[in-house]
Amino acid sequence: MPIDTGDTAWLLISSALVMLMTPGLAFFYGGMVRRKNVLSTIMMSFACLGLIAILWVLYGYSFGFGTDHAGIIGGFNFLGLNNVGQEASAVYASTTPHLAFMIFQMMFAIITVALFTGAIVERVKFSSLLVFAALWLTIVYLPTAHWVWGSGGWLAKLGVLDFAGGTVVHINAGVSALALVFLLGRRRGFPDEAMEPNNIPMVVMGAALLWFGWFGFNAGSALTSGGLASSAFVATNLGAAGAAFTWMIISWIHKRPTVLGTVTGAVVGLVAITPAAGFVTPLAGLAIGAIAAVISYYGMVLLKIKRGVDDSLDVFACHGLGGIWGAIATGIFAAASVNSAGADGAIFGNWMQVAKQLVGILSVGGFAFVMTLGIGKFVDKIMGLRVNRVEETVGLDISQHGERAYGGFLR
Amino acid sequence: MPIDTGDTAWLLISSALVMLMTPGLAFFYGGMVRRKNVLSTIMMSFACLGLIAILWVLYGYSFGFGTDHAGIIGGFNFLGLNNVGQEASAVYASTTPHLAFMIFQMMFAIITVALFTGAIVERVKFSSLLVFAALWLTIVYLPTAHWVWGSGGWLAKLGVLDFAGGTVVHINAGVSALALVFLLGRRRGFPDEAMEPNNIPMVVMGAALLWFGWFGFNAGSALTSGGLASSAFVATNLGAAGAAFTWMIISWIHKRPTVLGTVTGAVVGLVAITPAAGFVTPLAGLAIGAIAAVISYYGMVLLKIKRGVDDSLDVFACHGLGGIWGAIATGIFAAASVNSAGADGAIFGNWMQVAKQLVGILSVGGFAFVMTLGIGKFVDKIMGLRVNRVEETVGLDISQHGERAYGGFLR
Amino acid sequence: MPIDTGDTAWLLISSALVMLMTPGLAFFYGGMVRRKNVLSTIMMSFACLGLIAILWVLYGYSFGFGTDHAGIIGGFNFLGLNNVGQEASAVYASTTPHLAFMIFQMMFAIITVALFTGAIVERVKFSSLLVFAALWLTIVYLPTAHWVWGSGGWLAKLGVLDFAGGTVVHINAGVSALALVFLLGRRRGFPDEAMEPNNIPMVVMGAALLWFGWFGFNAGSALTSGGLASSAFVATNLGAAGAAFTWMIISWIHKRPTVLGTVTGAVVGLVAITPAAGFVTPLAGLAIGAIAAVISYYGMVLLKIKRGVDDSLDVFACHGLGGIWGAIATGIFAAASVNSAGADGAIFGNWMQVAKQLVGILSVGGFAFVMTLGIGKFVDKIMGLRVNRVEETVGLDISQHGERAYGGFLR
Amino acid sequence: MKKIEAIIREEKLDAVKKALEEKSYFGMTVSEVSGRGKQKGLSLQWRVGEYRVDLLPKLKIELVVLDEDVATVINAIVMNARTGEAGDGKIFVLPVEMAVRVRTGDRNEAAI
Amino acid sequence: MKKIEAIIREEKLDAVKKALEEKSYFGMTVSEVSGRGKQKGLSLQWRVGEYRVDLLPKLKIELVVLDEDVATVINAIVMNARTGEAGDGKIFVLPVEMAVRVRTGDRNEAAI
Amino acid sequence: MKKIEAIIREEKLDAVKKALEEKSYFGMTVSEVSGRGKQKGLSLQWRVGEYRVDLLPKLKIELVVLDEDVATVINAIVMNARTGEAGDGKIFVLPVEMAVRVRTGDRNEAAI
Ligand SMILES: Nc1ncnc2c1ncn2[C@@H]1O[C@H](COP(=O)(O)OP(=O)(O)O)[C@@H](O)[C@H]1O
Ligand SMILES: Nc1ncnc2c1ncn2[C@@H]1O[C@H](COP(=O)(O)OP(=O)(O)O)[C@@H](O)[C@H]1O
Ligand SMILES: Nc1ncnc2c1ncn2[C@@H]1O[C@H](COP(=O)(O)OP(=O)(O)O)[C@@H](O)[C@H]1O
Repeated sequence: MPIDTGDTAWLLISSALVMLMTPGLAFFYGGMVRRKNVLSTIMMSFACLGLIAILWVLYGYSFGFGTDHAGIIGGFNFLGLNNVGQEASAVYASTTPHLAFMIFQMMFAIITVALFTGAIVERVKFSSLLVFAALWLTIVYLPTAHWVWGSGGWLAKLGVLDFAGGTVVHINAGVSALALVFLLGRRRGFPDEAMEPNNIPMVVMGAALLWFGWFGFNAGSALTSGGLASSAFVATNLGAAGAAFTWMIISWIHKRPTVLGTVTGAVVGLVAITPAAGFVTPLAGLAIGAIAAVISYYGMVLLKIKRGVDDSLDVFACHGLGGIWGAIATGIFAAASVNSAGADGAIFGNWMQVAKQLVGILSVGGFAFVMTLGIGKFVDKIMGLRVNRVEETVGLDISQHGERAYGGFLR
Repeated sequence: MPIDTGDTAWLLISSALVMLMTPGLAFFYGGMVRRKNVLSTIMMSFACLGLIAILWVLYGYSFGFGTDHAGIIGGFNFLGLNNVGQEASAVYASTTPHLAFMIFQMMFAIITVALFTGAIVERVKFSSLLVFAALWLTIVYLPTAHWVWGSGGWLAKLGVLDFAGGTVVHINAGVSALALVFLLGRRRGFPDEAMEPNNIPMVVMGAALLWFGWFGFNAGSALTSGGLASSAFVATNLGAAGAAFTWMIISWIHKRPTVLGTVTGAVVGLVAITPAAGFVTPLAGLAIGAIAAVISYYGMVLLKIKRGVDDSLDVFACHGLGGIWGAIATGIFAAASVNSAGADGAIFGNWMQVAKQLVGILSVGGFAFVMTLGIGKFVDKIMGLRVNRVEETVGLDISQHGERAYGGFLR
Repeated sequence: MPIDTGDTAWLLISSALVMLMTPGLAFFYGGMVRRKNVLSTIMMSFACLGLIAILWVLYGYSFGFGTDHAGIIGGFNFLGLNNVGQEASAVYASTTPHLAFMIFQMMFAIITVALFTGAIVERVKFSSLLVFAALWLTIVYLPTAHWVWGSGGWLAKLGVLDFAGGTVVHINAGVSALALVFLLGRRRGFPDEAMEPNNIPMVVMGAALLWFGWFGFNAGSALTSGGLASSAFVATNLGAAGAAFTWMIISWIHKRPTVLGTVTGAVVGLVAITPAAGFVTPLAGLAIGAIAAVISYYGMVLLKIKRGVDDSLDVFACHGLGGIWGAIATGIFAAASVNSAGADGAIFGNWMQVAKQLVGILSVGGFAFVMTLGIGKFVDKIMGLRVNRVEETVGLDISQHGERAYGGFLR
Repeated sequence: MKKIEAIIREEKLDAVKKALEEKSYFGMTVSEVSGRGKQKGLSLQWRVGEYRVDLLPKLKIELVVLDEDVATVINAIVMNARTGEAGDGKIFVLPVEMAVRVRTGDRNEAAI
Repeated sequence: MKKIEAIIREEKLDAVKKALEEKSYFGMTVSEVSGRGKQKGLSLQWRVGEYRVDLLPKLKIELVVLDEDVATVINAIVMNARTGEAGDGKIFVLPVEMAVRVRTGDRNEAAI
Repeated sequence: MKKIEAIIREEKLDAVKKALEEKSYFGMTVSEVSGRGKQKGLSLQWRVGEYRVDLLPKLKIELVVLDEDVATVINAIVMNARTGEAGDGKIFVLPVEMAVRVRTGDRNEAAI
């Protein structure tokens, strides 16, 4: 098929939007930590824009999307962007240049890595994080992306539905975050000290850029510009709106409608609608988002407050639980009438789809958890995952990056 | 007509751009209030992204754009997005999915509500604001949007021109803002205390996002990608540039060229060009913007300084006056050669168009003013529109939302 | 050729993206100065959005892109947007409205002027800067843009390649910045006082918006949506990623991997890939970016630390050196297989292309340097380029704009 | 000479300033501080759950005055900074042995 | 009465607060300051090159107490703010001639 | 011992620091304050219209020194913080009864 200019415009701008999500995440996370760790938190995301992009073109895209090997992993045919050109790919998006599809996928890999850093901010050693990130991309992300999205991937063939990365991006990141928390342990002072967010407007700015960019993430995943992209776009917005509103109300019931809770809700809704966006009716998005907020809220209460697990920025509760719910919800609400490449879900009587989704969740989630523990232990052994006591007390901005966020006469 | 991928890409990205305007507005407003009210001001906009989106898909779109009833209001045929699908609508944008048109319109409704909150920040009760917003959307926005843009709306049939919402969005919001100020009264301390903006860079960030998003707002309103969108795009930019520059000069004549004034000018120019963008030549946009800055500047002097009306963030002077001037200017400068769906304006001898525009201004503005007073009085009676004295003194961030913007060891 | 909706959508959104780069730059620069000069630094960029836009439609576009005169300058045929309409231009982008091409070019002119202000922040007089900017646009930018991009421009005819403005934008701005530094001299206190950046998160936000907008800058310069735009898009991202990563490593070798260095690297990489983006393979972009970081880093050490040249925000080292390297690199890495409108470069045996690039660099760079000195001297004579001692000490926010960035009870 | 250090509520600054001005005490130095005492702290919210902040924002006014002015100044502050609720603040009086005006080198009475 | 001014490390605030609380000294005023002394400064980085910052962030605690409480308070602070490295801070004791509670006008012992 | 509190212009901090350093007074504590006095305030602009700010940014330097050093220190500050225009600031000298070094528990002379 010839390249379509409209589809390409949509895929390119979507790639730019997804790129913007990573700095968005940097601010979303950066505003929530303590002042002494703002820059280091931002840097964990920003560095991915460099590191992961480079690995992606060297071998990442090839192992993820190259010629299939046993449904498990891609091949060597796209190494160094070999055979990835201005014409459409033979197997992926058929109306846009292969390069456009490749870079759209690159942006997903970048933000997935950036996502899990939120669990271990304020204590992880920067050098070790980079090494871990490179290994994690290679050993966890590339295979699982291939399973679900690669041509010939075993979960794809099984019929697991993941429109824009609920499983590949969010479950992967969320579960790995939890494994990392077990490896690194709590921040000094947690939970006795009130670790107050240093800058909530910065968190809101980050959430706004995430929401904005997520239109590219989800509606861009249609890979064409038209009815499907529009439907996914609407579902995405309703997922965010429904969850933001729900979280606001829950937090109000407990005490007051917080801004931090509302924007967190928005992000959780966006997470949950991600796998479903192009398979469900827009209105189902509203329900998926609203329910996601309830699940994440109480998951967070359980994990952080009841169990004292210091998943610092709640990556598992937001992305892990949100992603798992989204994957199940896709199995429930999917409608073949929305997307003929999809399937009917449980509400149309096809309970099998839920079962398939569970296979996706368990295989990807289980794999990510085990592998993260392994890679993390390895990195810990060779170079140490955590900064020392003094570095943590002084703050990572100064100890890891030799900088402080706000200069001036005095502070 | 079949769906056009280029037109759809343009309409979707425009919807995303308009979505981004609401957080943009949150920062534009949030930077101008006092530190103790930053979050509450931001939240007034952000909450609309949740609340209004939900109401819009449930019944808003249907009442605004559903089957016409006597030119006054839409119907029930689009309730819950019924009949709003991936194909083009029968009567609206014919080359893009109906869902895309629906969500583009949703973003307009959201920001219109967010706009008027600027008049009553630092004192309005959050719960009451939400109730008021829901009622206002239903009773004021949906009918007036139908009058002007709905298929069969009486102002549309009359030939009133409003390309992207000068009347529906800005006059509506500006006039309602003024009515709300009359209901709520001044902030404690106004005008004796210097209520210094807490963060002008944040205001600039907001203005930048607004300007950026406004390309979607105005050029997206062409609903197609091509000559008309390009012309509207250029006119939009010139409106902003002309007004920013003019405001800077006026403020310089009075004393110094302020940043706050320049970005305010940009926004005022964008307001004024909104109804005209797709009906006038790009160069006319420059004139419309420049004149808008003069009108708004002196309107602000008159209202705020001379009369002591505490329209806190000058919503009436910016959006009300800017919108009224823009609507009249559309009647003056419109050129059928730019847009055959438009008309020739007064400069081409058609003074009738100005008269029609005045009908639009007076009917929508009058309706909005009276209804806002009514709804506002009602909400005040049942739950009180204003926080109490202590809550206002402590600040709305803590009293309404249980949060403070900037945490740290101490402050 | 008829207007293509996909190409137009891409060109319009690219124009919006490039527009956003100017506020992006405002924050990138604003975060690096001292607190007392934040607003004035932001204003230098923001004011260009007003001033340059107006001059551009009045005569700028016409002199740059109007009918050629001897390869040196355009003509009068596009004055006041005369003959610039909704149809495609006869000589420029043939599938999009002429107005779209015109405004895309406008955004380039705006940011070029904004770029050089970084060299003279914290001491330049605002009124003089505006006068200088208007003269510089007219005398330096319009001719050189015509040479390289104008139909019939002598450098274009010679075969100099500049895909998106390495020469016209970055060398022009970088070299002019250096000339301005010679005219204005150092800031009071430089280099003895540690002039600490006041807000590094603001710098990161600026860099993020620049990176995001640069997709429009470079991939938009394809003027169509398809293979070429996709290839330029990928090369752009790799240039940024390669340089960000390299700068991070260099700064690590010297001491620690700084955030400020990493985002500076990203911008330098974007600068260097600009002239090459649509002429080289994506992977070459990675090399171009990585080498650019090395050149800029050590250029900065040499200029600022060794020689004590107070190019305050390193405009020459970033944009001048980055642009020169990018222009040469285009001559080295260009591949006709990527873009048939381009040429093969030195790696394909065509060393002539490097020679041509050098002609471009020297003629534009030399012209800009000499003219800037001349215009600068003139402006200095009639109105003084620099604020007085007290104004500089108090800070430009208060002395030039009558404002301070952060208000509150006290500070 | 005495130094009067008054810790007051932020929102009372304007009233106190005005009152002192009327009695022609114009010079003063103000800073942002955080304090705790009888006034109970704030309970703020995170995404989920709450945390307490017991150091609340206050302003500290420092004024150096002649011995005979101490009573008047204290009175003016007390009258104008009071709300009657816990947290209104404290005034402390400290001895000052010397004052110098940097601009002129003037000492003591002449300096303040 | 005495005013105790303690300059301590930021991260020791919680421990000091808790220790004073246990001895029922609850009222205090805290502010952000920057200090230098024996502790060597920081070397921070620009895009290229480094610069030194010799004023480091500290917190200042101010407590007005009765004369007989001075020793206890000093002791509590010293015990809890110490790390043993240069930069732990100082405590200064200044005489206070009068204290007033703004809310009630109470003086001296009754005020603090 | 005495505590010297100097309120100076922000831009004079470096000069004062350097001058004190040369006379080997290195330890000090600095904080951001706002002050008013003879210096007239600022007139700032809103979107339209102006407002006055009469509390201007200053820095407060606090140094505790031995009695015999007071004159030298005051002199160094006065010489280096002066511009000759209203707003240069003040120096106040207060008695200090005790000083303690947190790190070691050293008292008085040994502590500062
Ligand atoms: N012993 C003390 N020493 C220094 N400052 C104190 C002391 N007690 C209270 N303060 C300051 O005074 C403020 C008000 O005190 P508080 O006890 O809350 O109210 P009130 O004075 O009305 O009883 C506190 O926030 C704190 O800043
Ligand atoms: N002479 C002084 N006067 C006032 N404050 C001082 C003085 N000396 C030190 N300080 C304050 O005490 C802090 C700690 O002092 P420093 O000499 O670094 O450590 P230590 O007390 O452990 O020897 C400094 O950062 C400064 O705020
Ligand atoms: N009586 C006072 N008590 C405390 N601080 C004062 C007093 N008078 C002035 N100041 C402080 O000194 C600063 C400079 O005083 P000002 O009268 O403006 O200048 P000058 O000392 O040169 O006459 C003020 O900004 C304020 O911080």
